[in-house]
Order: sequence, then C-alpha cells, then structure tokens
Amino acid sequence: MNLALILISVLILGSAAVALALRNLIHSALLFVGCWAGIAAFYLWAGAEFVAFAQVLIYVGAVSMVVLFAVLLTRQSDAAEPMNPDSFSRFMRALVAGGGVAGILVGAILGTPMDVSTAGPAPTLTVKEIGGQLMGPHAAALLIVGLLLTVALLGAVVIAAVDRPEKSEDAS
Amino acid sequence: MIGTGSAPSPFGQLSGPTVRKVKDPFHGDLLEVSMGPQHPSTHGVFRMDVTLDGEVIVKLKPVFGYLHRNHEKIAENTSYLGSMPYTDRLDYLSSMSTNWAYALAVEKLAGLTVPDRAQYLRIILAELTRLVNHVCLVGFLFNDLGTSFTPLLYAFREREKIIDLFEALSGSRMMCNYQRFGGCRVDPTPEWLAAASRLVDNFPSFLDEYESMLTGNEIMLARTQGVGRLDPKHAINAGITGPVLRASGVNYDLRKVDGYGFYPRFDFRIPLGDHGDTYDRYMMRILEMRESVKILQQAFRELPAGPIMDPKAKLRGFRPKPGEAYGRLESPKGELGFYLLSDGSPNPYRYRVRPPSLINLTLLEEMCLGHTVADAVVILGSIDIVLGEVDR
Amino acid sequence: MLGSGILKGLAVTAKNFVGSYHDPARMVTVQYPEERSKLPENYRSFPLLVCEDAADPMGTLRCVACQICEKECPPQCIYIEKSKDKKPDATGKPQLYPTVFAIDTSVCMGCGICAEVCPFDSIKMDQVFEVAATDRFTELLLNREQLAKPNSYYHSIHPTEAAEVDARLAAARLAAEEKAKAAAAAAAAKAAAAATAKPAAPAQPPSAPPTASASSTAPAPGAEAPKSYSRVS
Amino acid sequence: MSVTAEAGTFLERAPLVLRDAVVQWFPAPLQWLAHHLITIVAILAVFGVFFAFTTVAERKLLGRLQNRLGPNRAGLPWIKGSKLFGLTQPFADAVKALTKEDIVPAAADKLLHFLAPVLVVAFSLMTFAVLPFGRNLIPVELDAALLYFFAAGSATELAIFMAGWASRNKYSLLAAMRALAQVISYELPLMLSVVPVVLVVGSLSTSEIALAQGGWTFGFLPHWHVFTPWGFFGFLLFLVAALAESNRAPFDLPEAESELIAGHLTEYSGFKYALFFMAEYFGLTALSGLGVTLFLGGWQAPFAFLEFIPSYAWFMLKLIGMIGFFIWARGTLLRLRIDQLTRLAWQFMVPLALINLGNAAFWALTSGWSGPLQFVRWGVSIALVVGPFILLGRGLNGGRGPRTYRYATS
Repeated sequence: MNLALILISVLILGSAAVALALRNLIHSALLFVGCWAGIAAFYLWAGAEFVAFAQVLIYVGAVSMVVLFAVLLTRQSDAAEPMNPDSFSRFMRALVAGGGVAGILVGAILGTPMDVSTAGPAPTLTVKEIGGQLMGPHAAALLIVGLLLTVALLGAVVIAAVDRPEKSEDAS
Repeated sequence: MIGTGSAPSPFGQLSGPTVRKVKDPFHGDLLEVSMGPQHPSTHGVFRMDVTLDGEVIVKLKPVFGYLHRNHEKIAENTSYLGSMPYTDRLDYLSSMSTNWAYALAVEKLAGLTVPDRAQYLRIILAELTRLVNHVCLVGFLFNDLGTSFTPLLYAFREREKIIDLFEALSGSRMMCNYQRFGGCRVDPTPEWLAAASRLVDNFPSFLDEYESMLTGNEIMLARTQGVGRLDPKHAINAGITGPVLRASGVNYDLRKVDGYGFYPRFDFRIPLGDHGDTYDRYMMRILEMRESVKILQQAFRELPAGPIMDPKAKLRGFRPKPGEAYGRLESPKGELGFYLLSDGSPNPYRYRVRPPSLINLTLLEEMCLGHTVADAVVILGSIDIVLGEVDR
Repeated sequence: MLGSGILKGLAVTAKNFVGSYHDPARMVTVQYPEERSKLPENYRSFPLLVCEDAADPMGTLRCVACQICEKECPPQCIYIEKSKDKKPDATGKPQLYPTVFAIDTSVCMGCGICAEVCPFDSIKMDQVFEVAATDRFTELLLNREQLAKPNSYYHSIHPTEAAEVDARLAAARLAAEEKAKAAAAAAAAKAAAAATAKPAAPAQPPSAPPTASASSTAPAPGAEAPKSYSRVS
Repeated sequence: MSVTAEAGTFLERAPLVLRDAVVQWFPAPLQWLAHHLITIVAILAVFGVFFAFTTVAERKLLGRLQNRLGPNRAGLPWIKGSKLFGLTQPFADAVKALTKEDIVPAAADKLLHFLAPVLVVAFSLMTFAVLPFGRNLIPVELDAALLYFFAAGSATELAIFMAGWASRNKYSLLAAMRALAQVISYELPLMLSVVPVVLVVGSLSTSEIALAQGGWTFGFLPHWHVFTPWGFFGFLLFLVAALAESNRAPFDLPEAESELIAGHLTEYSGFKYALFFMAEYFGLTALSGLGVTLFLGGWQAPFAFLEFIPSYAWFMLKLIGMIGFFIWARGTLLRLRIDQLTRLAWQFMVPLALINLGNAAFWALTSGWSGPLQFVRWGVSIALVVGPFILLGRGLNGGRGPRTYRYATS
C-alpha cells in the first residue's frame, strides 16, 4: 500500500471521526471541510487534476459555506446534549440499522470485480478531452444535472424570498 | 413592516418604539447596535442607538450631550463682550455668521446702529462662511458615502483659501471673534479685498469641476436619490429650517423673510427642492454656494468707504438698559437665533441660543426608518449637524 | 449611458493627478518643518507683554498693573499683583508696575480681548504657535519674565500696528512735555508774579500737578481715534 | 515536467539558467524538491517586495490624486535625516505591525482566531502557482490551471468566515456575513467573464492562453484578447468582478469605516491584522495577474520590435498598470450599498457575462470571414454587447438622473 494513500485516508477518516465527536458545531463543520480537502488530495494523488480542483472549488468553496450558514442561522438551543440511548431496545435497533448499512456498503465494495493489482499508469487525460466527453456522449447527463441545480436554486430563492412589501421609498 | 409612508405625525412617532411583534421564526430577534459616540462617521461625539431587523432600521434614538460645555450659564456670568469669543465655539465651521447673529441680538437690545461699510463687511463674511460651511458639508457627505477622502480633500483645498482670508483679517482661522456691537473689529486692507474677490471669482470653476465629478455619478444617484425623504408638513411641524427645509420645497429663507442687514439690496435666488431626499439636500448646498458667489461679487463691487465702528459704541462697561431681544439670521445650517434678557447689569440675565443643528436633528428617526445602516450614516451627513451647536 | 458619470469622475481625478506635478494650485502641501507658510500680520496666538528695551525687560515694562485685562478676560486666565512702590514709566510719570503677571496659556484661548481693551498698549498678541510642553502646570503657566518681549520683536511681528502704537505714544509723550513745559512756564510766571508781589504774600507752594486721570473709556482701536487720555508730569 | 531554458536573449533565459545551476548542487533524488523550493522562494521574494511597494505606491498615488504628497519621510533607520521619498515606508510599517501588541479577545475562539489570517494568506498565495510570469516562467504547468486558480481563490471565503466567527463580536459576525455574500455573489460573474477566453483559446491552461495571444497583425496590432469586442467587454466585467472579489474600491463594504468599523477585522491587531492586509494585496495582485494573462496578452510584448525586452518585464509592467487602475478607482468611486451590490451582480453582471459568452461563441464561429465581412463581424459583435448593456443599465439606474431645480419666486 502506498504511503501517500495511507496518509490521505488517515486524514480523511480522522477528521471525519473527530468532527462527529466534537460538541461545537462550527468546529465540526470546519473539520468536515478538512475532510473534503482530503478527498481532493486523494483525487490529486490519483492524477485526476480536473476532478480535484472541481472538488475543492465546489466543496471547500461553496458547500462549506452552505453548511456554516445553516449552522449559524438555525436556532441553537443550548439544551442539546448528546442523546444517550435511554433503553436497551433503542440501542439494539440502532445497532441493527447501522450494521445493515455498513454490510451493504462493504458487500458492494467487495463484490465488484476490481483488478487492483494491474493498476496501470493513470491515463493522461487533458481537459479538452474531458470537455469533449462531457459534451459528446454524456451531454444528456450534464444537462439533467444542470436542470436539477437550477431547480434547486429556484427552490432556495422561493424559500428565502420573504414576501416583504415593496419598500415605498425605493419607488424611484 | 414599517415604511416611512405609514409613519404617524412625528410627535406620535417619537414617543414609543414601534417594534414589530415577531411572529414567524424566519425573522429572528432584533439587533441592537449603538453607533458612536466614538464612531468614524458621526461628525463629532454623537451616538445613534439603532435597532436593526437584519439590515433595515426599525428604531433609531439619537443620543447627544457629550459636548455640553454649559455655554449659556457661562454667558450669564460673563460680560456681553466676553461672550463674543465663545460664540465662535458654537458652530465652529461658521464662526463669522454666529458672531454676527450675537452682535445682531445685542444691537437690537441696546439699539445701536451699524455704519454701512460694516454692514457690507458682515454680509461679505457671512456669505464667505456659507461657502466654507457648505463646502465642508459636501466634502463630509462624500466621505460618508465611501470615497477615500478625495472629494473631501478637494473641498478642503478650497476651504483653506477662504479660511486663510479669515486668518489674515480676524487673526484666527476658525475662532474669528471679529464682530463687535455696532460694527467690526478690523478694517480689511485693499490687498485683502483684492484677494477675496479673486477667490470668489474662480470659485464657480471649482464648483463646476466638483459637480462634473460627482453630481452625475451613478453610484451617487443610487445611494442618495429617494433616501431619507422628509415630508414638508413634518418638517414645518418640527421647526426645521435651512437647506434641509428648502430641500423639501418650503420657501423659507431668513435673508428674504427678515431682510436683516443690507440683504434686500442684493438680488439672489433661493433654490428649492421637490423630493426632500438626500440628493436634494446635497444639491441645495451646491446651488446656494453659487448664489452666495453672486452676492459676494455684488458686495465687493458696492463696498463703500467709511468707518467700520459706530463711534458711540463703548467697548467696556457696556450696560444695555433692561429689556429683552431676539436677533436671528440665516446661518448656513438654518435659523440661528440669540435671545437676550438684560437686567441693566454688564452681564446678561438670560442668554439663549436657538441651535438650528439640534432642531434639524429631531426628525432623524423619521427619515431613517426603513433604510439600512449605511443610509442612516448618509442621512445624518446630509442634515449637517455640528455637535458644538447641538450640545452648546 | 450607465458609467458615464463614473468616467467623468475618473477624468477629474486623473486631471488632478497630472496637475499635481506641474500646477501649483493642485499641489497644496507645505512640508512643514522645512518649508513654512508666511503668517499673516493679523495672526494672533497668545498674549505678550511689551517692554521698551530688551536689556532690562522688567524695568521698562509698559504695563501699569491697572488689571483691566484681568477683569475683561473671558476665561479669567490672567493674574496680576500690583507693586507697592512706583517707578517712572515711558513718559516719566511714576506708575505702579506688576510684581506678578501670570497667564495660564493652557486656559487662554487667544481671543485678543486683553490686547483690545488695554489702554496702555502694554499687552499685545504674539504669533508663536509651537507651544508644546511636557508639563501642563509649570511650562504652560507663563510668568511675566516669559511673557515680556521687546518692542523690536513686536515691530517684527505686527509692523503696521506697532508703528501706530509708537506714533501714538510719541505724540502722547510730546503732549506731556509741552504740558510740562507750559506748567513749568506758568509756575515760573506765577513765581515771578509772586516774587514781584513777594512782600505782599509769602510764596505759594507750586500747585500740585493735577493727577492724571486715566479715563476709563479707552477709545476703540482704529486708526483715526487718538487716545483721549493725557498725562501731566 | 521541468521547463528547460531554450532560445531567447540572455536576460530572457537568466532566471531559468540560474535555477538549473542551483538545482545541480543537490543530489539527484532531492533535485525535484530543490527545483520547486526555488520557485516558491522566488515567488515569495518577488511578490513580497511587490506587495510592500504596492502599499507605498497606493498611498503616494492616492496622495497625488488628492493634491498632496504621499509618505516621503521614511528614511534609512540609522542614518539621521535621510529621506528616501518614502521608499522604506513599507519596512517601517512592517516593523510597526510586528511590534504592535496582538490582542486576542478573551471570548474569542483562540484556534480559529489564529488560523484565519494564516489560511487567508496561504490560499491567496497559492493562487500564484498558475500565473505565467514569463515565456517559460510558470511555477506549475497545470492542464486545469484556471480551475485551480478559482478553487484556491474561493477557499479564502472560508478564512473570512473563520475571522468573523472567531472574534465573537456582533459587528464582525455581521460584517463577515456581508463579506461572504459579496464574495460569493461576485464569484459567478468573475468565472463567467473568464469562460469566453477559455472558449476561444480552447484550453484551461494559463500558459496556453498566454501563448495564444502572441503574434501581431501589420507588425503593431497585438492579438491580445482585449482588442476584440468580446475581449474588451469581458475585461471590463472581469475588472468589476475582480474589484468586488478583492473587497476593494466601490465594493469595500466589509471594512466600510462609515458603518461597521473594520468589519471582520475589528478584533485583529498587530501582525495578524497586517497578514489580512497582506492577503488582500496578494489576492489583488493574483487577480490582476490573471486579468493580464487572460486579456492583456500575459507576457507578450505589445510590438514586434520590442521583443528584446524580457517577457517577465512585460508581465510586471502590465500588472503595475492594472494595479494602478485599481488604486485610481479606489481614489475616485463611491461605495455601493450591500443590496445595490448584490443587485448589480445578479441583475446586471451575470446576464451580460452570459451574453458576452454568446458573443465570444459568435466570434469563434465567424473567424473564417474575411474582407467586408470583417466589418459586419465586428459590427454584430459590438451590437450584441452594447445593446443589452444600455437596456440593462437603464433598468439598473431606475430612471435616476441629475435633477433640475426651481427657484423661489417671492
């Protein structure tokens, strides 16, 4: 196993775990940002520059802002201590649910035929070819994602637009 | 949501806080922000307790008194002449016209007459002070609008020339202490008069350059037009005077109404605004400066020779007969009045100043409701207050 | 068209930028300690006591401790203590002189009223404005030694005003001499008359010179109204 | 992927020759590390001094705009009375910033309060990695260089938020939210004004973009993008968006002294405040560098016969020109209110940037036209942009204009 890969995965998993354990929401949100940066480092290690920079731009730039704003704007009542499971049956049900999800994920990973051993040199892919691919065969997927994002944006605007009466003095 | 349109009569408005009840969770609680007294843009020690709903002002309480120096009580224990230097400290941007207002009140009290040359000199100095004051105001207004000092320094470059004239005449740049009861203290030399008229002649070219730089500026239009609208009825009820009142379209200028001094001899016009917003108040000052230049040019042409002091006037041991008098004039900020009650002793029994800045400040809240914090700063700048006069 | 106002603004600042290199009207900085702009003659900062000659300032002070300026000063920052004995002043008449004459320049606002009301032209306004001091009570409280400045210095800072004052004082001194001569001549004539009628009556003692009554109404300053007081030695 | 020194005047190759010489001293395995370390040291040295003299240049230029002299008294430290026209002013400021006490508010979040200035400087410095300073002088030859530039640039928002939140101060939090609203709403126009260049050149790599602007028609008309209608208009949009992105001039809302004191920097003092100041200037220099690369022909010489001057000198000259414009704008323009600022972004800049993108597409498609069709091409391209500009401008200005005033008759 490659030293860099170990380092990056320790960074990602470590920051995610600590983020969950912290009580201060802002600190955990910022640690999540560290985790996303780790994923970007992972892409860089794998040689996919375009995806890595897109990851940093979108996650570290924008999504982190959304998370932090959400944490700030929602009412934080101080009474929110961690809910420890009050009865044994709740604990068991939580274990079963968690275990089930974990099982499905691990099963999927192990099930797919990945010939890890013959990982050839990373294909040198220029941005132009990625562009060509996106616009060519995968154009439909790109357009759908674009549509999805616009709808999400419009939804956000509708929620945020409070029906303030048009201020009279801005009538000029 | 409160817009200025729905504000009730000003006195009702000022009594209680009209805070909206919080109903839906999205509108969080209101943010109480205290701006001042030590704040870069409040023109001296003046505080505004602003209650914000997000960016919009819901309630604004002006707090002043930090510069109170007990001016009127001190005046009751000083001779009439002794109070004259203190009047410079009232509105420290226009000390010549404040001196004249005080001298006017004392002359009305003691029945002194003023020779013609002194009357002309008083008008020349009052109009020069109006130029200084309006140039300062316009400079500070642009500073509040956010330029990094450039328009302010251009304005101050012109102000320095006029202030140097005051220094050459009265001995001090801002604390002139120039007028006396019955005339003026120093007779200007011909070189002084030549320098003053040269300055006045090329003042309009400075104004043209200033206006070309800023009056058409899109950001200026966006930031000031429709901001801080003042309704003429409210202005009259609150006793507002000066350019702030004329910007709302009310034709009230003491130079025409009272016709004190030799003003009826000069022809000049009074600009009036239609919208009463910050842009109109800014343009009032610019147009008034152009009118003052016309008055000054006529005054320099017709300045007669002769004594500058009424020979009967006594400098010391001045004891006006018991009685009262109220002398007022159109200072650059509005109607500045001095009420004097004499009991025959060398000290006035009661000495009261009608400060235009303080009275123009009463409607600050009504103008700022519904605007953002940035607008409140600009509206305050457009009212042109000087804390020396507000707090006395 | 949107942006034209902004472009005009940029043009004006560019003109000022270029102008600041060649047009003196657009470069107003005076580099203070090295370059100093000339002070106008009427400029006033703090009072000074005029003395006739620099050699013996305390001896030739014009001030006669009449304390008019102390009473008229609005912030009351002048403190005078009269002397017990008298010494002859410029016109030879014995006058009091101030043993203590202190001005608290941290209170004084330089309004010039003391110079205006002084009937003896002994206190005038100085033009010194670099008065920074480290201690408010000792260094800003000027006593009469620090306040006294020779008449020559007064001529250097207020030339026209000093010339007027000197002319007036000279005129007053001349008037005093004529009166003294006239009084002496009258006394001599009386003495002669008395001598001729000496056997008739013993010589009367010369009539005591009428004491000078400094009229309190010092006329307003201004070129044409001469000082209305007269002194007879 | 080291770039070897090749043909060109000696001055042109000097930095590369020097670097290769130094790299030889190191043992083989460490050579790639030395190679990159030298590049980093070079960037830090050059742009550190450039930042220092930008601050002095700003104060002197603003001074000259305002009919006064800028700082001119800072001299050499131990030589009494030596006045070097203020050239050593920045070092005096640096010493002052270092010696000033660094106050951390008691309630502040110590870790984030310390981390914010560090991150903001780090991210704005990282954007220098992809700027082509000279013919072969590009620190990191990346295929997706532009995307990297914007990724590093957008990470500074995080640091601004940290600064605002960690100070535990009502004003700085309010100002941090405003700063974020401004930076986020201007990232879109910034990127949209850059996309036409990528469309025409066909690559995200900044060195290729700079290379594509080489060559001159008739020997004196350079092929810079700014001399094409879509390029000129894209450059204007880029300028306005860059001004907003670096919190300067008409958009310096967060530190608007007339409102919220020093915005999210209220609780910072001493060297941390100087770091924020430095980060703002690095961000400004990086954005100007990008603007120069995309629109003003990067390190290309303006005329053929001026080719002998080394390419990095041209880059620096254009950079100084652009920063000069930023300072000039700061000395003249008023500040916009927060709602006008965001309305300008969403209602004016974004639609115009999209129209300009269409215009660039039109320009790329019609590159084959020649003869009289050239004028038609130019005419259509200009009309495509000026028309919407006037319409949207009238909408934005809301019928506002200088008013005429009546005079009292009585």
